Amino acid sequence: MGKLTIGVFSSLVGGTTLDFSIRLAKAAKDKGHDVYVWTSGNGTMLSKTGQRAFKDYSYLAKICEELAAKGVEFVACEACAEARGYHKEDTFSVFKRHSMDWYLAKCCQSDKILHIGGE
Amino acid sequence: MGKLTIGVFSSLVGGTTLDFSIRLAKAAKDKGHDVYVWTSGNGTMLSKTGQRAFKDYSYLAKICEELAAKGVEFVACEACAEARGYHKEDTFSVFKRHSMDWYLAKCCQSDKILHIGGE
Amino acid sequence: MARKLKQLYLVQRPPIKSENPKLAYTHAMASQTAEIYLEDGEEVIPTLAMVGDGVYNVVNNQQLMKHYGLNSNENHVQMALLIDLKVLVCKEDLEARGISADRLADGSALGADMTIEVVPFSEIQKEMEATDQILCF
Amino acid sequence: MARKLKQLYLVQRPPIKSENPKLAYTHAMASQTAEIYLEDGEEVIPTLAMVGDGVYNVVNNQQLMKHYGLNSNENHVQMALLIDLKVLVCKEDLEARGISADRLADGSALGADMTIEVVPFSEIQKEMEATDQILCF
Amino acid sequence: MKLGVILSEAVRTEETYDRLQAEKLSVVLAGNGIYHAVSKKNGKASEVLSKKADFYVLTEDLESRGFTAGDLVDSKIKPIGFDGLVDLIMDQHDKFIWL
Amino acid sequence: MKLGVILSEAVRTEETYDRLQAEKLSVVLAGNGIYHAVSKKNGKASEVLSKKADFYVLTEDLESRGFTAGDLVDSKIKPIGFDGLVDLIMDQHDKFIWL
Repeated sequence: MGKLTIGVFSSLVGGTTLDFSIRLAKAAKDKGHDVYVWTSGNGTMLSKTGQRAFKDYSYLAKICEELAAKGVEFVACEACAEARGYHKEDTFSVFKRHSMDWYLAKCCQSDKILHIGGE
Repeated sequence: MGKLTIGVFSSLVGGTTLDFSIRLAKAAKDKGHDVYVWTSGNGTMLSKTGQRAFKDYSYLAKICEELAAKGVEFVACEACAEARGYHKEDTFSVFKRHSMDWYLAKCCQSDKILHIGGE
Repeated sequence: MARKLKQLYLVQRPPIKSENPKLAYTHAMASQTAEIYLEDGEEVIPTLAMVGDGVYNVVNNQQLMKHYGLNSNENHVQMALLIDLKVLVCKEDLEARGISADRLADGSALGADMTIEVVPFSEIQKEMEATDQILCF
Repeated sequence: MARKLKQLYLVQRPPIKSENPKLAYTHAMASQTAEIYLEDGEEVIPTLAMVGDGVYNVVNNQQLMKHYGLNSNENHVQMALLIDLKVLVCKEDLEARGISADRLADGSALGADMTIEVVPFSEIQKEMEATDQILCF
Repeated sequence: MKLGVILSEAVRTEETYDRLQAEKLSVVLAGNGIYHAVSKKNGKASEVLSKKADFYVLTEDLESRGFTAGDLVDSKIKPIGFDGLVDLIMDQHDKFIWL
Repeated sequence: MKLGVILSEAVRTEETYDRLQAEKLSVVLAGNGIYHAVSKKNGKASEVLSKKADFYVLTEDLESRGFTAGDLVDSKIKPIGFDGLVDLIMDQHDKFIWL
């Protein structure tokens, strides 16, 4: 079994790139891999607490909690979050916040990465 | 002098579509037009309070306050904001929140509109 | 300045990448409730038109609920038909993508009388000219 | 598993539309401080490569501060040069856009010793093969 | 109709522009749309410019990306500011669209 | 190198894909990238499919957009789920990139 780091830099609300990332994380974890998820840029939306569960918008809080309970680590880019007005108290409980060097270090310690940029 | 409604549906943070919209609103107001700004979709980011003024990110709070003082109306789509976890208490003071019918009504009562979708 | 305002919602991009195509439907449908902000005699009359990759929004059998727990734009166009909005789809753009007319969203199961109208682009051009305002998504 | 990790940051899109090209620079620069999370013997060695419309990120004289009060990606690439990161730009893509070498960002005013290297795509292909990880922006 | 169009993308993701028809057509290159005004990809100007239309480029967005009026590939493209854009929208066209 | 590529856009906004070279190349069509697997624009399959590579399409994203395996324009495209994608990433390629 290996270590996988997923960096999610994109996703507009309304797109499913964040959904893709979390489903990939789940599938990897279910196969026994260690999984780390870094969100940066618009991806930090995932770390925002208090999102309403409309059927028109991705609502990933529950699956993130389940994955965190199984050991998946979630970290949001602190600067990207602050720039969006998401402060410490706005941060969804499964997320830690670090600076970008955390992502690079996790990449270094992983067997494989998938960096999702785009947009 | 006329009435202009600007609907801003896009902008990634990091893009300047919101900046474009606000500068257009300012130029129109300075010429004596009445101006209404509707934000929906990712554009509702503009209504989020507490954004840090980094030099790497658009920070439009000040210019919006100046325009509001001159009579420009700012309204954010309530559902789009809630879906992003931006609640009433997260809403920047110059913004009201309404449902989408407000935008259509303002369009009806305006001489010209610029609807900024894209993405 | 009481008026009946005609708006054309031109949907040019595929679903899901951005929420904007969906917002075309939800905003057009808001015409039903705009009266609370309107003066007597004012009315907003929206038409939806799908062009280019925008035609993908109205393909039927979108399983977005099954796989992602989300309403699809097929659901939204069905609702638009249910409240009697005019929905046009560009014939040339459907054909170019090999999408036959029987693959289009249908609101009849929900009780809609309206159906999607497949029209040549020239009809959409005419709508662009006749409408008061164009909103591109 | 202590290792010196080589990362290639491949910037394919123009500046400003999205913040992602900028995040390529800021993340690559974070290699300087990653040691607080690294074990002994581990190191991250980033290379930046601009291809396609990504070459627009390193055009000089970007007046984003003047017009929008924002740091430009020219500023970021200057900082990357200042901390001695390798920055490659695809020769064919510059030429295709008519951008001459004297129009490229220059870190020397900030005291950078490094300069942007204009290289054929074949060199960037070699970097893609030699690097451990590729991050596309 | 008198139609104004704003193009804001370096790589267009719609097909509408190519078939737009209007008696009077104005095209404003803003945001990353300005690259159509300065780039000669392999010696050829952008196809965007082949349309029969009046062309404008937003000076703020041109300069923000490191270019100036001297870089415009065709003298028919006129630099304007937000001030000029307001007049195009409010006074000189029936409808203005952002593609 | 053994390289895996994920394409997620209906209209591509990068030029990298066309010139990618690898001894082993796999291409996964996900998100709006699935349209390259089902569309025959004017009778022609997407140029994306002309690359010498193994092609996959993410079943969840195909079906979410109203298409099924029966709509694939070329039998060389294999439907996979997230489970299969994990194996492609972790076991079968050196590097995996999202263009």
